[in-house]
Amino acid sequence: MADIHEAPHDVTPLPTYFFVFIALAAGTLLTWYASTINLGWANTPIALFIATTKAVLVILFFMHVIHSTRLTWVVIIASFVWLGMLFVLTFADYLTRFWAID
Amino acid sequence: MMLTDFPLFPEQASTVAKQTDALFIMLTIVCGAVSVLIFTMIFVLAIMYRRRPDNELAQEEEAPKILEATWIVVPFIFFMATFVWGSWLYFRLARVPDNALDIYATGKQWMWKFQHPTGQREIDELHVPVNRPIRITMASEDVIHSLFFPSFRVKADVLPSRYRIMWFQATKVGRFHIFCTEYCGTLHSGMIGWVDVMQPTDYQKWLAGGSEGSLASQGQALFQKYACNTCHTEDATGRGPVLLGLYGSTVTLANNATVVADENYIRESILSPQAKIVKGFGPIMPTFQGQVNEDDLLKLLAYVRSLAGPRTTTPPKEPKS
Amino acid sequence: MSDVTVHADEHVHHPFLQHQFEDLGQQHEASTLGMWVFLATEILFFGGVLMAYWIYRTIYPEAWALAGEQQNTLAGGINTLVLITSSLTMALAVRTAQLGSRRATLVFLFATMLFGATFLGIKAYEYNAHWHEGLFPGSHFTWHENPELAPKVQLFMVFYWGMTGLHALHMVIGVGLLVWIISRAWRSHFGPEYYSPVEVMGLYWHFVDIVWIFLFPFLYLIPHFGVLHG
Amino acid sequence: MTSVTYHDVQFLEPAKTRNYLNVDYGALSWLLTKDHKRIGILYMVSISVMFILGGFFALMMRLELLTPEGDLLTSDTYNKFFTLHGIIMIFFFLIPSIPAVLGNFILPIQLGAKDLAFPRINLLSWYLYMIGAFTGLLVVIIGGVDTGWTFYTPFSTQYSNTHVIGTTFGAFIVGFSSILTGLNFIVTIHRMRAPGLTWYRLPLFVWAMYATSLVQLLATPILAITLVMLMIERFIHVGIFDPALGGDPLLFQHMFWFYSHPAVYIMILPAMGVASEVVAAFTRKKIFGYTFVAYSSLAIAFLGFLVWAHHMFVAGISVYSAMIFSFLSYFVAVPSAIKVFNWTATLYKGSVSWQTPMLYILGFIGLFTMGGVTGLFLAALGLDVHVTDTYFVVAHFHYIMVGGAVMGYFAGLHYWWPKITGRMYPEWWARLGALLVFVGFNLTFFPQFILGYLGMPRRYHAYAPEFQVLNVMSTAGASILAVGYMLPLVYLLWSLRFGRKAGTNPWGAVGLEWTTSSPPPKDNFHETPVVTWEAYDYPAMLKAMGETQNV
Ligand code: HEA
Ligand code: HEA
Ligand code: HEC
Ligand code: CUA
Ligand SMILES: [Cu+2]
Repeated sequence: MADIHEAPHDVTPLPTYFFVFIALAAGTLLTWYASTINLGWANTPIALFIATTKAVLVILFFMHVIHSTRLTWVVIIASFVWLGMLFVLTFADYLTRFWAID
Repeated sequence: MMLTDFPLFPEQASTVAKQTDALFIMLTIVCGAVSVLIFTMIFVLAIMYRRRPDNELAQEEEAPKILEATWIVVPFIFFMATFVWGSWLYFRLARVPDNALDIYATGKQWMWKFQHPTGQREIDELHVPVNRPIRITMASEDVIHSLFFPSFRVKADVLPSRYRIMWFQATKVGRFHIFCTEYCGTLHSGMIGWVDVMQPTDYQKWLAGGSEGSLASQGQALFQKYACNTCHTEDATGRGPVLLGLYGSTVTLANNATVVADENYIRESILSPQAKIVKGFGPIMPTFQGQVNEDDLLKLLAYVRSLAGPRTTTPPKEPKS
Repeated sequence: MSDVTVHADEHVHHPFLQHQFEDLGQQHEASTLGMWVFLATEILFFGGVLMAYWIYRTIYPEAWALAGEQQNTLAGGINTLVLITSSLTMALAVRTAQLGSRRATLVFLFATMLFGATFLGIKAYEYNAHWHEGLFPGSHFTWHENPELAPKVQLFMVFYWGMTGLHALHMVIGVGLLVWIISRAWRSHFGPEYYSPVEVMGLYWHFVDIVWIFLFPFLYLIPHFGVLHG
Repeated sequence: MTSVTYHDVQFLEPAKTRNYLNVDYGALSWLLTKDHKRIGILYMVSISVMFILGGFFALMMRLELLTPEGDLLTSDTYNKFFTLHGIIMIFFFLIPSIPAVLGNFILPIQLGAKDLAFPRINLLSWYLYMIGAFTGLLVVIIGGVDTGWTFYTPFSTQYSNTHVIGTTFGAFIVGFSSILTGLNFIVTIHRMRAPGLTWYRLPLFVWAMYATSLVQLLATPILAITLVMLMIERFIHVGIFDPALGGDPLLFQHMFWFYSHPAVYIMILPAMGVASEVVAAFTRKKIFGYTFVAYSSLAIAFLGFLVWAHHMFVAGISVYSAMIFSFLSYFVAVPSAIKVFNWTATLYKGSVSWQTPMLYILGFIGLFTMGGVTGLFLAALGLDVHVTDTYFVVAHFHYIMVGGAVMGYFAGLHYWWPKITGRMYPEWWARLGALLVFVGFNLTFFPQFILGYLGMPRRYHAYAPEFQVLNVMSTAGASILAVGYMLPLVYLLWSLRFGRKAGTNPWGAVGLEWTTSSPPPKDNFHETPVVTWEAYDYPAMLKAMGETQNV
């Protein structure tokens, strides 16, 4: 990447920060509200979805990843992929442990 | 020394032993050949091309791609074959033959306790008939142990949390080692014993020797002692479900999920009854965690398993909450 | 990858350029990458305990539901807002440092620290309440409602204390780092060409915020979903 | 030990140029150093102490196993010895060995950098290592620990009455040291390469260290959190992994092996990197299939994360997931095979020199293959049921870790010794040492394969009498092995003072580390190098470097 050698000067415009902040606050209220109504099985995915969205906003804008090098993206994605491997393969055991053998 | 006579290969004394050994021998031959090949190549090449005045600098060679492809693909095919073979064997070990004789085992620091269906109990010694599948249901009272019969090529960890099941069918009469192979503390290496494989008639004779009644009948006594029978009656008048024909049947739970009533379900029903509530009943059964030890639990299990008959899932007249 | 470094002769004498680097650009890239890599390890660190939590939630939904009801959702929610706000001020601190306004940077850093302390205060209040309710795992754990589920409720509380405790530890470290950054900002160390420490501090702080964004639903909201009464 | 090296180093005749050893003197100049080379040496001294300690426990175990009865040690002592042996050898010796000693010293020089990206963090990681190691030693002194290096629950959390918390705390701290080393390497490799040094010009050692660092970074945190949970459980007696209180002991095993299987690649990948360097240097040849070897390191690092439950085939996991793990285990073997075949092929038409580092590496390739293929036995589900937790497993991993990784470490140590110290070691003694190690090693561990298949369980203090003959052979081998390891200890120290002076490039090897003086100056190079040649391109490199000695 060509722009490495000068300190990068892409300063995020103020409105971006405020919009993100408002979205985060709204997400918090929404997730709290959604938890008070019984949606059956859907409650959990909704809460997780909102949390993930909030996290992505923070990562992209507050942590400037949207302007960052490809390498930064790789680092972040890799860490979640690795965590995913831990979850998927461990659950593969727990969820099939008592399956019948035939 | 008089140690001239020592074994290099373990005795084959069960039906799976032959199959395990076949896989082992195949792997030994192929992998042995590959290792020898690598060693030979290394030494032959290293000597052929050793540094000499006329060989001060290597001659560069362009790497042919086909060579790389070969040594990726050929081993890979072999690996997959090994995988399939190994898995086939594993499934065979996991699937218990139907007509198996049931034996119960408890591991505790540092001994093995075995109980026969007829009620005989033995410690660090196990008598079984030859040529008959033996199914061992086992649990641990403390830490993880592992029950290992080297001559039968089977082992399984024995957990403190749930029942594990293993099986074998001995093919030779004789005495063979039992080892504990999961490290379990001070006397791990002393947690050993012998399995006595006998002719069926000898086994019957051995069984005839003193016993405190069959396991199931001992379980029945406990069933009264712990007052299970006050709720679990034989007709649908008790506060709990009738246990007749429960073992192996499919139970519908309060949340409409279904489970198969196997050893671990029955165990859980006794130790933490609230975990899975049977549909139509209230969560009133008290836990027996801490009151029933592993031995008694096995007896209760044997008793519940012995309650044959058609499953009747009639809820009580006035469901309590 | 084309991220090879090339000589750049200007900047060489900047007072904060460390000797192993060629220029400030390289130093900046190295320190942000270093922080990201560190955060990747943190993701797995928190992720590991999260998985253990999730396994037990799958096995013991009822106990999780009961224990979840013990949580003070209001306090948790307010704390989420507090942390989000602190993230905003932190982001603004980085921005003002980039722009070279020392005063604004100091103000925002200070605000961040204040919100962080507020978070810890509210958390301490919750901890105190749980302690008195006998919900601290161990010998004086008390749970009468349903004795059979007591060990599993306790298990939830182990995760509750463990995960929020680890998070709080990270917050405390963050506040400590802020003190150091503030003292450097005070001494006018930062400016448009050198602000990496503020930026790196920001990455850490936002990460700790993200952890909480997940902990809040996990520990306060999700436990009792879909289990109680149907 | 620290002071020995310090003094020995002082006795070095000052080189004509100032180098990293003689820029300043005194204990503090070492203890507060931020120079990666000096930190490498600090690590070298520390892990050597650990190796001797771990080896001592091994020898005591082998002596006990000379007879079937448990007569020399009590069973509790024996249990503590194999636990300490495993913990010390793995956490305190092998994991830091190549990365923290040779990697620390050589990697920045191979990259043409002045230092690692974060010198202070590098020093911090050594201090963390020392704190962890001292915690470990303290535990040894106050009574030891007897859980096995795997710390299985609920034995470790509820039943053992030894110093479990202290030991796990030590391992926990050392884990952070390992993470920080990995972090430093990753950033350095990405950001501090010399001009012209593109990825495909990197020495294979750098690729291997890069892959190793990835594993360190992504696996170690899981160990850390698992050990935290273990400590909490033991400390306040709650049931995270204890079934009596609702926990699942298998969850501990899952999380432990999610770290500890990849950790075996933390141990072997660096040795593979050394193998590539040494094979190239002592055949004066480009490594056959450079890109395959480079990418296979990354492939091992990645696939190594997907196989952990092959340690749990009889533990009570689902048979279906066992199948997945077995299947995936065979995938890791593919990139390992690629490496073995490519090293062997490199010898073809090479200019093979039988010097000590090469001897070690030739042994390494063969023994690693044997250890690796016996891993295939273990990964075969039905067969593992028989051999798991027997001496077959013990033989498997010693073949890879001692025959492989330790041999790799010794190869690297000899290869870079002239660079590190500026002195040559006595070649004849070194070859004798390599030979003794090879012979002693095989005598020690080959019989254990047979013992294992016969059914001798591991972690046994007393055993059935029919196993004795093979055990006697093994013990005899271990004594030869000990002598083999003692030799380098003696002659390497000797060489510090009396060794012939090494020139810049005693082996006529390529790579940036051979372009700077031995020992290197404080900032590694007198001027920033510019790389214009491909990795291991002998003709181009030799031309660029001008004259070399000893060619
Ligand atoms: C550096 C250490 C290291 C390395 C690299 C490995 C590498 C491998 N290991 Fe090993 N292993 C350990 C250290 C290591 N292991 C330790 C310490 C234990 C015990 C832990 C404990 O319980 O205390 C263990 C235990 C262990 C087990 C569990 C045994 C049990 O407890 O039941 C298994 C099971 O699958 C296994 C498999 C493998 C495999 C498939 C590889 C593969 O990566 C190997 C791949 C390499 C090759 C295959 C060789 C090269 C290939 C060729 C030359 C190709 C040609 C070959 C053919 C065509 C046949 N190992
Ligand atoms: C890097 C890892 C590593 C290394 C290098 C070694 C090296 C050796 N190991 Fe071991 N070993 C393990 C890792 C390692 N081991 C692990 C993880 C276990 C499992 C533990 C568990 O079950 O929890 C194990 C277990 C283990 C067992 C099984 C114990 C049991 O299950 O009951 C045995 C038995 O023979 C053994 C032997 C040896 C021997 C003889 C050496 C020799 O190679 C050692 C030779 C080295 C020296 C002797 C030191 C150097 C010597 C000098 C510098 C000379 C001066 C010193 C003296 C004369 C004392 N090891
Ligand atoms: C206070 C009454 C009571 C006592 C005493 C009692 N049970 Fe139960 N048991 C119940 C009820 C009610 C249920 C159904 C609800 C449930 O699953 O918890 C039940 C369920 C069971 C089940 C699962 C049955 C099924 O249909 O799936 C088993 C097995 C069982 N009990 C065994 C025992 C044993 C063994 C004992 C004694 C050690 C015992 N019970 C003592 C009330 C009792
Ligand atoms: Cu029981 Cu080992
Ligand atoms: Cu493994």
